[in-house]
Amino acid sequence: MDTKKFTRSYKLNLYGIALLLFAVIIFPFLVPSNYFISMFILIGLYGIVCTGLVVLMGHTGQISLGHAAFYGIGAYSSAIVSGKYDLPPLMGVITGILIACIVALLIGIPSFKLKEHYLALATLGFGVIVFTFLKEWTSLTGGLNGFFGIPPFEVAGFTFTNDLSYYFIVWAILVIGLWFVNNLIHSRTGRALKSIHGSESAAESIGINLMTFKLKALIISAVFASVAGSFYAHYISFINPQLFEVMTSIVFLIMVVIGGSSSLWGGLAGAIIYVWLVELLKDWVPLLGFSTGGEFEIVFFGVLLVVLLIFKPKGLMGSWMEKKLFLSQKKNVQNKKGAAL
Amino acid sequence: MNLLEIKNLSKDFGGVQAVQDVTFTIQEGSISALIGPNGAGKTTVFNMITGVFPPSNGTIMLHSKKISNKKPHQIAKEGITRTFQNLQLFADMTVIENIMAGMHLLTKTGVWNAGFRLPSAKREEQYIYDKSMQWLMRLNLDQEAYLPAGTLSYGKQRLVEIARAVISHPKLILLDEPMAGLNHNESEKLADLLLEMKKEGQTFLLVEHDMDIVMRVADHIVVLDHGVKIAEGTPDEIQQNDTVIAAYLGSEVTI
Amino acid sequence: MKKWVWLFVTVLFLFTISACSDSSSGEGDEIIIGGVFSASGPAAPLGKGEMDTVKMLVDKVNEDGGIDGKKIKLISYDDKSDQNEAVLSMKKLIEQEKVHAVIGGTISGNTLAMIPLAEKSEIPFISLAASKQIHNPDDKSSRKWIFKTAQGDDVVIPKVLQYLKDEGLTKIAWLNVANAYGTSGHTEFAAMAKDFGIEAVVEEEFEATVTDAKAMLTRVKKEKPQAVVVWGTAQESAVITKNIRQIGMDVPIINSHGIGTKQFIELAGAEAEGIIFPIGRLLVADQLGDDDKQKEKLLTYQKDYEAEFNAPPSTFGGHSWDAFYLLVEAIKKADGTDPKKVRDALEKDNGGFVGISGVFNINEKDHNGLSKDSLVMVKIKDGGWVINE
Amino acid sequence: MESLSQLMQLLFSGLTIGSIYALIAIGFVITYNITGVLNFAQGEFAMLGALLTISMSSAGLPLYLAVIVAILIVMMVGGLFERAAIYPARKSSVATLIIITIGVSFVFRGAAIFIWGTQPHSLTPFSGNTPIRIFEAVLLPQSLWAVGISLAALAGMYYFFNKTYTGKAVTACVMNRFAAQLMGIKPEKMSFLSISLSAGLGALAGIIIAPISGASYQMGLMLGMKAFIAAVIGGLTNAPAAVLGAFLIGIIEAFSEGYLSSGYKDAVSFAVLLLVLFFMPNGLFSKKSGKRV
Repeated sequence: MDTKKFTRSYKLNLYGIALLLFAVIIFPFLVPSNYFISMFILIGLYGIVCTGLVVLMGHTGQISLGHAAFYGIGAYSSAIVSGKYDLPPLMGVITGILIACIVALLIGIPSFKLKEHYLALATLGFGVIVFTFLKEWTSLTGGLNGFFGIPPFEVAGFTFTNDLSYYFIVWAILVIGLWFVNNLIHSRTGRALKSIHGSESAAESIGINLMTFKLKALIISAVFASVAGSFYAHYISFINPQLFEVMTSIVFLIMVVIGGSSSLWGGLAGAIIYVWLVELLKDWVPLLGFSTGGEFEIVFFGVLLVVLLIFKPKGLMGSWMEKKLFLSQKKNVQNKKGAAL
Repeated sequence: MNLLEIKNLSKDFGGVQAVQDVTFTIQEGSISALIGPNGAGKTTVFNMITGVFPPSNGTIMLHSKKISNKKPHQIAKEGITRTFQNLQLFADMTVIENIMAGMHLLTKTGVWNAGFRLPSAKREEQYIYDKSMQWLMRLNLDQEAYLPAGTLSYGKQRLVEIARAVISHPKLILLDEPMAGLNHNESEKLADLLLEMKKEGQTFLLVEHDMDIVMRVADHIVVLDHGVKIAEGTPDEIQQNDTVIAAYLGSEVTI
Repeated sequence: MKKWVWLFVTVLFLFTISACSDSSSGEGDEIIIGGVFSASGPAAPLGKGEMDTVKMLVDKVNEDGGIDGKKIKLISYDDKSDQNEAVLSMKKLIEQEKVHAVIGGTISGNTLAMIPLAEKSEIPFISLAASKQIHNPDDKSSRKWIFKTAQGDDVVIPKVLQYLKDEGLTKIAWLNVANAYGTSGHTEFAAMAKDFGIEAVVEEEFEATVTDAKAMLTRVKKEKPQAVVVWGTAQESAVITKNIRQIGMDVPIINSHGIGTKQFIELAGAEAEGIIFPIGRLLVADQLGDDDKQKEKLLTYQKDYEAEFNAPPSTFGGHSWDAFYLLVEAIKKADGTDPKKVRDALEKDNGGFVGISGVFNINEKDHNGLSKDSLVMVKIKDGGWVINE
Repeated sequence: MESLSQLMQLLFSGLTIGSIYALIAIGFVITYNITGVLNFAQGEFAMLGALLTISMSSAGLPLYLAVIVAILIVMMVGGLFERAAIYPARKSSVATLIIITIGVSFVFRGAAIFIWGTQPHSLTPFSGNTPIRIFEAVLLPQSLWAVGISLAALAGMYYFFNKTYTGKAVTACVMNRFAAQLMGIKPEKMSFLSISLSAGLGALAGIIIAPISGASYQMGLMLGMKAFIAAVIGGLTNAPAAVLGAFLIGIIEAFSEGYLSSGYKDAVSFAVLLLVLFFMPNGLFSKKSGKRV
């Protein structure tokens, strides 16, 4: 018996990642304007956060309404380490990762005793508390006045000054992240995470320590968010606590849910759809005859969101992947049975 | 040799005595059955053995090592796995993934090795896959290996659940009403399978209502009623035990 | 597999298409001005008026034949008070719409996030937000292309402190809203109070969403200040102001320039009576003496705006009036839209420009050019505003 | 004396705001127990109620009539929301349902900007503005209204759920959905009823607070969040406990504002939420166990 069929979804994802890599490389040559590059830097950053969230939400089944906090921890770690203390930016990124891990442990241990709605509320509360820290610890963060003058990212003597360099590093990280998650979900750890989602009592009965594996998922997603935050800070060079408010966590959740949390691609798809939709509404709403768009964009966005989720409750990629894999395999079985007869 | 020793096991839920002073042992390589009318406390005993909740009193020893008060995943590590009365498959995972997940305790690839797909992780993945596939073929489920487990028939799901419990070479497998929901034919086949695995040295403890099957497969039977052990012995002994008959008659079920 | 290819191709294709179709500009007979305003979101009460003002003025200038025969094309975006939206909008304006200059940045945070883009692309950018960091940053980073038409706290706070000093109110209570507006006011206040001999006997913060601050105010009351300074915008300041009177404090209350709207008077009701605050002359244009340089422009703006939108203009709209006409003047003087020339004209040739917010004296050292004389202290009396000087 | 008056003042402030949270929190509890949905749009009902009342009363309608009409309209909006968004998605995952309610709150907020603009609006107090002084502390008539109405609403709810047939049907649905179905009660109908009822309560809360703090399109979010905390602290399954939780949160906020700093007010409320979730996951006032962990 060979493993060809078993590794099918793994391979499919690998092809997808390779294709994505190709697209990432040729994309800058196709677009006429730098604006798209910067838009895709943001998409890439959101994609990193959401890919991490997919591990936590889609695979492990644990909801988080506080991921902006980890994003913020990464951003402020980089800002403070490289902007305030003039240390190498790479150290800022690493500091962010370390702090995110520690904070994830601290919040995860008590929170993961809770489920569903209560977990959602606990993570929401955690987000508000981290936000308050960023806001009130003015000597370190600059408080609500914001933190500006964050130097560009720099590694091994190369300074990231223009959009294109950020575009490449952000998408490189995203591609590596997708590859990492794809490896992970097709492994012992990934199966352990998925089994927690499937049935906690059954997972325990085969020796899976629920707390340990939930924490692993949270830490992975926290690290992803923190790294994205660090690069956001270096790219924009100005941050303020309001960027990491509850609303940002909700936006991440929206991306993951519309993208489809059960698929590897859900996070990235959600990020693309979200940013794209907001962009399109900005262009389209005025065409419908409304002068200042803001409020209409919000209304349209809300309506689209609700309609989308009513018809595709598992998100776009979720429904699609399910259909694709399930149908093709059912066909296989039928073919074989037919052959046997 | 004694595999599992249960001594003076009791459990009360806020004053309600669910299990009282139950003592019995399980021999290695045997099939034992825990029977009794509804509400006799069988599932409570199961839950105490598997660590779902701790006993109020008494001890559980596995190979003379105390395992009471451990958590479910620690109990699994000690070598006791189980199936559930109401199937607990990972419905969204494929059949083979379900069984592969059962190998959790035999393998050790962590996040780092898995995430970067280091050679050790690859090797282990191949090992897990091969072994799981062997089981699927043995159970005649290899055709369905790549279907989501939730789409299988009830009987097949039951088999997958048992395969998931058995694949990690546990010392003891607890089966909670394995025959529930199966038709006569399926039950007989499953009974054959259990006997076959017993021959290979596997120990089982099952809770079961289908007395024909129990009498056929069990070497040793423990009867509970209202949380108290009322009889213990071979199938023949139990069938002739007056107390057991009375208890079952009282609940209008005949053996 | 096929579907993957499809998906990516489609995505790429659609983006490329919309990119091409959008960048249809670049004809030389148009002056393209970009705008980024917070017309929705928390800063909307400020940004809406700014956006409307610029739109109105562009139409007006175009009706009069444009600048030297060239029509102005305004491309304005609503950043929804969100920093990322602001950055993307700025990017879009510069990279895709190829604007010649940008007006906007309703709030300081968004402006600060957009500044590096303007600096890098060398596009003149006139901000409407208040922070001192916009034109005169602590870290001395370049602000060559950045101008600002709002009075910063470095201008407003001295005005308030001067007033307090003149009135002999030296022991005061300082209360500010817990957001960028409030805290930057506080920073400036803390830095300058001593120079005017003013001491804050108690300093407190309140949330922008405050509904009842009597709890915090009892603590303020205990310190027996001679006056209370409340630094916030209309809604929260109204709550605080009402609460101060309700708990029986009768000392003078000085508010910030953030309350210069009728809403404040409505919200605070009877308690608004007697409140004093610094503000641009727009609010009291009709009370100005005929010798006032600004009077005529103020009244015209008021009349035009009311005719167009059926509501009185705000001082925030005034900032964008100033930004727009400063830019128009600069383009006229630069004889075209070459960014470098426009920038130089903004910096050098706009001395003594009379605008809505005040008389601007922009120069190489000061890209704002407003002094505290651009403000007047105004008192709320009988539900209206009167000059208190 | 002074510290006593401060204490009283803090207590008054806490009770006033607590009573607002209480009304919204009851709505949460009703919605959560009957539909299983954690409704993030709950606070928006308060906003709609307040702004509608302001519009109608400034159009010349007597206040009491404006209040009633506003509540009825919001109840209809709530019912519509249930039919259009909650009912079709009732079988989705927790995250999906949360996002749907968030999507709806976007719609409400956007619509509010469209209708009322972004400026804050004001409503005159129900009965004058002359403060009552007790031990040097100040109590406004509107605060009395707030506490009184929320207690009256609670009493009304109690009567409804325990004495009327429809109310009992709703209660039955909460206790055992399946059994209720067997008895001929339609859970779908109850879901509709409960959400429009919660919407009405939310609207009432918004109307009461409008004279105190003014009303604007963005007032719903924070009110909703705080009411959330209150409901969870109370136990989410029990309306009277949620009301107690609401008063507790109101008082904790007032005290942390009065003795600490108002910058930490929100963080303190959420910290209390976390402590309760971690250490008393069934709520401060609940005896039932096992449902949350």
